[in-house]
Amino acid sequence: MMSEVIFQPVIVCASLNGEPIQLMPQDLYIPPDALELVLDTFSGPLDLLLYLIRKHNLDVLDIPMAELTRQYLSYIELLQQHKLALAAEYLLMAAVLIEIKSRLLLPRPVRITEDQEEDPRAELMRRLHEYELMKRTAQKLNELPLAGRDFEVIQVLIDRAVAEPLPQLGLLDLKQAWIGLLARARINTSHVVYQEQLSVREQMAHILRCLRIGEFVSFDLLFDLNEGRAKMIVTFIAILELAKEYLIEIQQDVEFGGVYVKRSSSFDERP
Amino acid sequence: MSNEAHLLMSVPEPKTIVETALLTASEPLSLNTLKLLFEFPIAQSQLCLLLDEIKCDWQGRGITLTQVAQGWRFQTRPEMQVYLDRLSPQKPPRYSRAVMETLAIIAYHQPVTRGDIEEIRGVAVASAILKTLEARDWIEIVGSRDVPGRPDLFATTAQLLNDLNLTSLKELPGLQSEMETL
Amino acid sequence: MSNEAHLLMSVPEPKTIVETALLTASEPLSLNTLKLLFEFPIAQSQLCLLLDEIKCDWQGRGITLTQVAQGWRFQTRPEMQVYLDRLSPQKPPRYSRAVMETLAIIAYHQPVTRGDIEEIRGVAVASAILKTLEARDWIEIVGSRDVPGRPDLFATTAQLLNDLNLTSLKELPGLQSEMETL
Repeated sequence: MMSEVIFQPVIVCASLNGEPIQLMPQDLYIPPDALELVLDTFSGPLDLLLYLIRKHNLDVLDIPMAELTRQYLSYIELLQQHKLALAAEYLLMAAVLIEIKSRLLLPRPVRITEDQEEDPRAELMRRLHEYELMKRTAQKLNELPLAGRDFEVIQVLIDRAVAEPLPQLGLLDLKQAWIGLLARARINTSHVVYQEQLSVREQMAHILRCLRIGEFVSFDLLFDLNEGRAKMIVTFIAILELAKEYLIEIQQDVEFGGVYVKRSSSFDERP
Repeated sequence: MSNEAHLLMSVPEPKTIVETALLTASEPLSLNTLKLLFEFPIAQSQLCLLLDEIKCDWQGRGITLTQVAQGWRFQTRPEMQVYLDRLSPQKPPRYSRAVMETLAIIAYHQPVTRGDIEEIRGVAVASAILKTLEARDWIEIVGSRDVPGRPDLFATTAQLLNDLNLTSLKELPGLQSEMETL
Repeated sequence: MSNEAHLLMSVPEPKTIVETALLTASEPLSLNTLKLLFEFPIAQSQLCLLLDEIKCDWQGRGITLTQVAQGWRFQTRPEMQVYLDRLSPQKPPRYSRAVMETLAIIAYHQPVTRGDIEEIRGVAVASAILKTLEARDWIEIVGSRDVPGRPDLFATTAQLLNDLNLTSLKELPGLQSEMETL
């Protein structure tokens, strides 16, 4: 990427690994029109700095700070037209570099105490090292096989449609529904819901089931003597109730003769 | 990566490729889609043969190769559901209030017509509700009331008592105490 | 696997049940989860034996039983990807360096705040980067640091390890050696 950059020789005096060099490494100079290239290539000022250091095998302190700062500032002018947030960070890095350099230039007071002033380079070196470490691991992370990209995870369809569970019915649910209805009925007094002997209602349904259409059944046969008196009374009430609701007809042809019961003539039995 | 992998691995059999694609796919794969797996043209008949072979391979196992409208897919056998449900217990679905109230009215007030139910609930009873209850074999028509229109009379069945673990309707929860509090 | 005994599928073999559960699971299944498949208590050793058997059964086929952070799962062999890619040519793109660097910092330094990440990278972390990682379910907020502004603390998830085919953070590349050089 950097090789595409236009090189412009700048004569400086610097030393590389102790050896003086006459020319600044050419691709240290990044012309402004390479700005977007730089932004795409480097993920931040640390990255750019790291590139320069590694590329030229430089000690961070041997970078010509003034020249580098001049370049930085010219980019920032352009950056302000594009990405302001980035400009601030590149500017901050330039400031850091200048600060380090200036602190190094200042004569250091000789101290004997233990808490000697820290080398101004140390913090930057630590950050660069840490950043480089993360950069490398990020690359390794990106090379790991990734689900969905390098392999697929198996998930076979569970065919639930075949055995869709039916809602379960609980006694309590039924009771709650009924109580809820009764409560509502209380509020809407237009219809009076009254408590009935369940067994009567059950027996009514039972009797209706026993009766065939157009067929008289002896009244006696509707009673099972083994069921006890209470049940017989229930059956009797059920028959009366059915008659009241015109569901059955009760017939007695002769006085004191047999009583017969049949479904109402209009009774329509389902096929 | 692929170059290296190919050097190390022998080329997978067409059956393995088809099987893997079907196991991986999130939707059914048509024959035309399956053909794309191969660089060389593969005859439809050959593909069908492979699918048959895969189907046979999976006979008697937990999942099965099935043909649906869109193509072929693997899916579980219904017999496996009971086990799989233990891993992700599905909340048993519940009936709507309308269904429960309708059933309650029929249970506590039988035999009743649709009109009775509507009068008590104060709203029309959707046919779907009665169909649902009939499909569960919980209610049945026991006759019709001798009034104009001769509406059906509904009553609960022995099946409902079975499902509720009751021997008689009398065992339905008593309402006396609740009634008094109303 | 004896096909004859299975044709009726009256009671599936434990191995079939475990295999089907693994084939259908939406996420890796731990040994404890797999135990739930059986009504009777099953020993961990027996379960491991079954998993080994299943692994052997699939040797040399297109998919393989693998252990990852959350448990066991079936996944395709990398060699199959070249074929599967023919069916769905749109591969998820590799993430940008900014995304991967952010992920690496969270993975190796967790729990970290956004400020920590920015300090290491020397550049502001775009919200889109964190959103991308959260959308993949690779990172999550695990708390906040007790400093002014109470910034969120980010950590990586088990899902990240699953997706990277790892059983533990310790398996992340180069963590040991790189950290020692610090």
